[in-house]
Amino acid sequence: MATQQATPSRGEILKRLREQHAETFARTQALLKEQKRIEQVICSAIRETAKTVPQIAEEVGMPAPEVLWYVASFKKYGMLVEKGMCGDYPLYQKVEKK
Amino acid sequence: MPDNDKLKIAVYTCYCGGNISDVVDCEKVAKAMGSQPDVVVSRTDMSLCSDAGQSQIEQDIRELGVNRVVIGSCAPTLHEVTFRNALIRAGLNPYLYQHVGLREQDSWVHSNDHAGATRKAMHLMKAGIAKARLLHPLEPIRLQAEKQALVIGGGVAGLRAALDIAQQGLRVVLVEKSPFVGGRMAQLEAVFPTHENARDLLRGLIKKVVNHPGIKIYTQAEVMGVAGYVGNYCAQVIQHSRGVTEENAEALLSACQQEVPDEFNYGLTRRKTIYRPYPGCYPPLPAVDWDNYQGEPISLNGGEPIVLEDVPTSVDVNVGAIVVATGFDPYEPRQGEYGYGELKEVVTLPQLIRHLALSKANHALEWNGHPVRDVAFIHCVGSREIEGVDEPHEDGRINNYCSRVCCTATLHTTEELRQHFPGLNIYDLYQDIRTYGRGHEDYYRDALLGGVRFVRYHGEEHPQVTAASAGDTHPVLIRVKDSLTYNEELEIPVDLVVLAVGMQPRQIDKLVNMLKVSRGTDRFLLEVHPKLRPVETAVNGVVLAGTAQGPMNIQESLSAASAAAAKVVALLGRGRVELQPFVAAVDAEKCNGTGACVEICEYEGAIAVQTFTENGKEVKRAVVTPANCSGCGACVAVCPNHAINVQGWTLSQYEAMVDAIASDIPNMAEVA
Amino acid sequence: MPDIAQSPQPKILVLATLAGGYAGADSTGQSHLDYPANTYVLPVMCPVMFPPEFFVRAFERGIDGIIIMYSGTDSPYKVEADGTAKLINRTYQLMKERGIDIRRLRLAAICTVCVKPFLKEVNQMAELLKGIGFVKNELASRNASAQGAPA
Amino acid sequence: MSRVDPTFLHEIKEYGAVGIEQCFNCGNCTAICPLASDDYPFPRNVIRRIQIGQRDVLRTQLDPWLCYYCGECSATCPKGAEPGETMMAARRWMTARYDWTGLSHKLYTSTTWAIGALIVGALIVLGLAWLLHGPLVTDQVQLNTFAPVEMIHLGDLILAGILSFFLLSGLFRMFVFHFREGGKWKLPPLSVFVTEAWQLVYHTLTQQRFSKCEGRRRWISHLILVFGYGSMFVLIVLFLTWFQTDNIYPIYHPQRWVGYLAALAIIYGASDALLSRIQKKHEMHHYSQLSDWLFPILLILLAVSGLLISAFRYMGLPLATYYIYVAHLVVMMMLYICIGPMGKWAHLLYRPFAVYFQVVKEKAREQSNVTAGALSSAD
Amino acid sequence: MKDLKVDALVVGGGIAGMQAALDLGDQGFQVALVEREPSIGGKMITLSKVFPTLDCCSCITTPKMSAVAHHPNIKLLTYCEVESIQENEKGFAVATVQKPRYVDEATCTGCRLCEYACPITVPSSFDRGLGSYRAIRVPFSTAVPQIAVLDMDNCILCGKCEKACPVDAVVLSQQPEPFTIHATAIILATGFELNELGAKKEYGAAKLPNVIDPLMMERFLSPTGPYGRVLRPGDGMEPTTIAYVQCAGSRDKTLGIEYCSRVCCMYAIKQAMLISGALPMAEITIYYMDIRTFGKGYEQFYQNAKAMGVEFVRGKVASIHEDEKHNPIVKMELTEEGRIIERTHDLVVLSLGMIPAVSSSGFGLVPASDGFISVPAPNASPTVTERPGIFVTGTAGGPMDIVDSIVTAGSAASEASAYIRSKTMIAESQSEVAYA
Repeated sequence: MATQQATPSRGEILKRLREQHAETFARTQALLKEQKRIEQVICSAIRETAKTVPQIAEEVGMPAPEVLWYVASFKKYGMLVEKGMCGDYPLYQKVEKK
Repeated sequence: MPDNDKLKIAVYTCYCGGNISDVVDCEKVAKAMGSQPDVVVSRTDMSLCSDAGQSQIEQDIRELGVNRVVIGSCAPTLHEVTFRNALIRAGLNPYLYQHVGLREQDSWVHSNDHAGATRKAMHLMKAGIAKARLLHPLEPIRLQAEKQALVIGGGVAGLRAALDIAQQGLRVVLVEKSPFVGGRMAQLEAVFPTHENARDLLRGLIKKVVNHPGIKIYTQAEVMGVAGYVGNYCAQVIQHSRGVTEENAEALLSACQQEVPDEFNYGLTRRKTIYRPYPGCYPPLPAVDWDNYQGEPISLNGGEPIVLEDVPTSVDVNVGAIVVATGFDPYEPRQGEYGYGELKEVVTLPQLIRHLALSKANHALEWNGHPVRDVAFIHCVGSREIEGVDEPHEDGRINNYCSRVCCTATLHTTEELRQHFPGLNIYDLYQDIRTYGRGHEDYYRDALLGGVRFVRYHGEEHPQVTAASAGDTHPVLIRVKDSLTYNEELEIPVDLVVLAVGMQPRQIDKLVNMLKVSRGTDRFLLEVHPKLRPVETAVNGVVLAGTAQGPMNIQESLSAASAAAAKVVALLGRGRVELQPFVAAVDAEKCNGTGACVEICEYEGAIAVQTFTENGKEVKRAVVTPANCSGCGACVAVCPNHAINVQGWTLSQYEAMVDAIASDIPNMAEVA
Repeated sequence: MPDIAQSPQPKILVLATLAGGYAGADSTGQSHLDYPANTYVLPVMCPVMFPPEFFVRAFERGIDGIIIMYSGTDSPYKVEADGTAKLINRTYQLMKERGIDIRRLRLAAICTVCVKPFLKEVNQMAELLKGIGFVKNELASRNASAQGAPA
Repeated sequence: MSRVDPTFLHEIKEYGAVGIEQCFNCGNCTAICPLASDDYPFPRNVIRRIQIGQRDVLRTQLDPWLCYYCGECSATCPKGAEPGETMMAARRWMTARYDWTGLSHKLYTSTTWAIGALIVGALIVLGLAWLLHGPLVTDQVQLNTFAPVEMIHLGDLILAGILSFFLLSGLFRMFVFHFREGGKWKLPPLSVFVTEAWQLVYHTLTQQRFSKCEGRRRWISHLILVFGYGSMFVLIVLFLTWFQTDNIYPIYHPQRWVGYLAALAIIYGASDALLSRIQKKHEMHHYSQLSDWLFPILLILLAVSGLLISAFRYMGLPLATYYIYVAHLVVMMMLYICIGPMGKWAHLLYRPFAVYFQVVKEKAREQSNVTAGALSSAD
Repeated sequence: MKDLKVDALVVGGGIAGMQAALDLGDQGFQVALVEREPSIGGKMITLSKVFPTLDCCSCITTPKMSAVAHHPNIKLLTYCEVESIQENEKGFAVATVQKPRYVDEATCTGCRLCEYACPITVPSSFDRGLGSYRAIRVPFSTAVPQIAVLDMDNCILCGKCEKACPVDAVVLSQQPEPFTIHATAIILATGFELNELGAKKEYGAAKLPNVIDPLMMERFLSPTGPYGRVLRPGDGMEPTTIAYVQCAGSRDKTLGIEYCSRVCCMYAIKQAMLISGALPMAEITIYYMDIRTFGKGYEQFYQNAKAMGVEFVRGKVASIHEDEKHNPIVKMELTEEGRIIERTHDLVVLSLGMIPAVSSSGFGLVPASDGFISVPAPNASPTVTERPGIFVTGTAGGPMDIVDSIVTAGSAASEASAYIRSKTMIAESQSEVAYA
């Protein structure tokens, strides 16, 4: 970019970004931790048997809408698959990484 | 020549976002097609027409050296052009492409037969591949285009389209059937939602059109014939005489004695056969109504009676594109429909609007010389008709469409009434109030506020309009089951019933046949696709403006007209057009000049037998002039030597497709 | 060799004009109305391009019924209405000569929005073919009788 | 089949309906109403009858009385049609229908008449007081000498009799309108009237339906007012001789605290109503008619003047006691004349009876259903 | 450095903006199309299928997106925000900011390896929060341009995307880059937003998990939707009874919106038909006051839906609450019968109306009483605003459907081209005078 005097180093860039986004930074880091934890509990809940969202919610003690959001996300990124239906509810099971 | 290259066919089966894949097992189709000879790649895609999908095709052409592309997706009308353009971007001739319709003609019509639909998809795709093997590169026919457009219809849409085209530097010929421009809008008074006077608005537009040097207006004129194709249409315009001159106009006007019902006032008044529909009309010069003036002598200032004569003149205009802005007719209720034609107290909304304009000076609303205290409006007359409930019209049709403008127009009229005649009781009998547009809901609110009583009927049970018995307080009674009052039957005594009649397309059968444009089930002119190409017709170079296409209000007609103008300018602005290369082509090696093709051809200058000297020998051979050939293929069937074919649609391609459909798919057993 | 068992139903070929039948078939699709899946619609510009031999060849290859859906007098081609009628007559002649049931070929005027007529034509042909069966059987029995019959 | 009549809407507007013509019959008001039911789908039922001019239909209905005007309908109306105000106006109109003298109509629709009636009432009382009062003992308070309790009691009874006559005749008309259709009686069995009579008392005392409305505070405030007013009414009409006395009882004597409590209840209830009308905080208080103002104001004046009588008496101010006593009577007369059986006061009787009729009809239908069920099962 | 000079600037890359740009570009004008999101496509690209043809929506939109991206006369500027508009004698100088993508547009191939590597999952605005994507992502599968964008608000600078990118396209040093677009005419195609789910407190105030907005349903019905099927967001159940509450965000004085949003009737009917296709056992009820199917082919569409068994019930829903299983309960009066019903459904869709997406005051225009851009002479020039040289198309000028948006785009393009031509002619004649 012509307006910039000298190309800043990577360290300077990261420092500037951390300062600029200080507020969201802390929140996002906490979020990442929480997401990792939830990923673990949900995935372990459906490792052996396929379960519906209400079943998972009950097992992991989370509100069903939130569980559904995670399930949808895991499905999108190939971490779990639909395994038929249980009544009106689709069943989800963890995909083991090869 | 790619013919000599090894065939490398790429086949794509599109999911169409589920439209196809919900019924057809696209993966199986793709797999089966992958094993067809010459196919180098067979893929599926969620949505092939997306940028990513198109990039995939381009990538395959570039990286795999694909030289034929077959795509199974939606109807070719939607995306054939899209995919041909992708081929062009990848450097391949766009006509080395075969489109297979798997949506409208497979998944959407066999939703109960998934196996059958999948099997059919395989056969159709196989046929597509079979044709693709026989495709050759083609070049579009490039022609000079006339930088002039023909606008048919001088109503608000036609005027606006003409102005917008002319403002972009193109010339325009505007043809109006009646002696005056302005169309239906001139018959209105105040218009919603701005309360401006319709004729004032119109006058502003007409002034711009008339003053534009690029626009030539023919009134009392009709398009009698159209020949040619996009960019080079030749239209024959017949113009009738005006019958009067600047000098004798006023004298003739006052001397004319013969009177006929005035269609400008929907028959409420009479006018002379030499007339001017309203003050300030354009052209200002009166005109002779040749349909009604049958040569009756007129004596001027007590002088010798003279007889006026119509001497029509014919003009041929060369235009690159045609805008159809023929407008609408208000629905004419049947004799006895809601008492229309039987009870003198039943009128249509357009009639009432004219009546109000004629009687504005009065303090009380009168009809037929009687004061009107109670008036009822009935919506959806001639619209939203239901098969099995409503009697079909003479030609067997049912107007099952909504006419879009009548709700707001009715409520707007009730407002006019309330303002002029405060004591009036107004009833409004409706099915659904459709004040959809910007500011339209305000009319509903104001009507409610102003005390209009709304009564809701069902389309299955129309209100009954009857004459009241003698001695009743009112001349007419309406009986209606009111769904707002728990379906109780109500009796409404009124002095006047106003029918909010819908819109109908004009009788333009001749024009429709001439232009080869299509009509929808509602008989309005049909666009190619309501979203992709909403103002274009299937005929290249013919576009639609205004209510010829469907019910619209003034604002919407203006928008549509401007949009149509934009299409015309885009088409003709560069002064050249491209035509599809699907015309007859002669195989020089097989042709020996029998002339059978020339004999059967109906298109002037399309084909001729010429003599060539080749290797010292004189040979006769047919020669095609592509710009004049329609590609009908009549010559193909009669050629004894099979020496002529329509490019891109050859007989051998059809034979290959038939064989593909008749034969079986190797691993098809999996499907069933 | 094609296996009849794999094609459970007779095949119907529809040659439909872009300005008429093909658009009509698309309209039918847009209305999501079902018809038998053994119907294959091929777009044509104008049916006058086909010589009668084309149809006979198609029957011989195993197409059991053909419907030409043209635009009739509404066609953009001057020759379509009359030309197609003549073509059909000549083809019927040829079919009779070859012993093919002429009901296997039909001509219908279908407009761009002729959804109901389109369905009627297809269903009628499907019904007919249920009754008269595969063209292969018909041709086979004719050949058999032709061979068996005294010259 | 009924013939539409566009004039009814204008008529009901004279009774204070606002915004009713805005209604496009979406049914929001009826669905949001905690008291509406399938048989009584108000407010829209009432609005629609008025819009199309079905006077005769509305006259027979109970719907207006079943509404306690919580204001939810007006607060949520998508058109701002103020359904609650229409219900209020409909109640006024109904009261005027029940009143056969035509006076109610005049009092509701004409301010001149309303104020005239107030003045006439005051003049009658003043005139009677001037003519009939006893000696003015000034050295000590002798109210029963100034206004002999037997005479006042007699007056009370006469007034109560007149009021009851008008009120009961109104009630009778209500009964006839409701249970007679097309010249034929459509009466539930008498036994049901009898067995359900307790409901009348119950609803009068508890105003239980009111509690279904959003915001119990209004119900309680209204209940306090009803109790205060009811007990005062009973004291004055039946036990005046015990209540109006020159004896000074100790503070714990029921004669004293019953009177104080009742007066305070009236003041509290009426002030609450009045304040709400002034503040216009709730939907139901956006619009007020003369009668809506007069009723709480007169009630407060009544209670305050009553309290003042006893205060002056205890303070030993004879003349002040006598004058305020006359004033008290004036207020009472104004109350009964202006908003008595021909006005807002009448809802005291009509509303509980409407609830009672509703219950009776429901019970009767239940019984006939049971019978029908029994019959059909017997088949 | 990015400053550019064009004949027309189109603000907003939804269907109306794209069509206006195409119509101008096809006529030979130089056009800049500015979109504030990372991809063009607007609301339309999030839809499943479109009425009344039931065409797959992306099949209509993506080719237009593609055409815009490939058009020789159109300069596409995504992820840019218009800051201010200055008028000068030549036209308008529009201050614009290119927001940092933190990804180099020229090098990114849209391979998505960064997205797969990113550890942070965030609610996807494309799926109206019900689906998810990563802090760095290609916004959606058919996005144009197919370029990743890093959402710095949800980034922890872990560097995984940088490592994963095969072409080193992640550029963390990017900063907002202001530039100026000089344009003779401006077309505003800034579109609409849906009214808020919690706008009417009687309808659960956005607190009921199984009461959703119609754009959420569009995503459920789309094959690329968050669940890949229709499930209710409360607990992932496949709903069997579904209700549509019409006029949930329009025609209601208590919301301050008295206008009709024009599209809700048709989209509700369309969704009902699509749901019947996806869930054949589903019972669908549409609660309405007036069915407004006024467009070409719309009334027939409505009648088809009725014939298919979609139930139409007249009356305004007064309130929605839920039972202990979070099933929404709808309370309304059957106005044709005078009965009050409370009906439990598995899922309720609030047919929310349209509100303007941006305030028109930012463009120096006075908003109309409905908040949309005002058009002073609708019956003479339906796409001309009060400020000469500024035109409006699509839902920026009031609620309308896709067909009407496309038609007004053509109209705005026509008006703008006439304006540009007249302006240029004046400029030319002036320069001639100066030359002489």
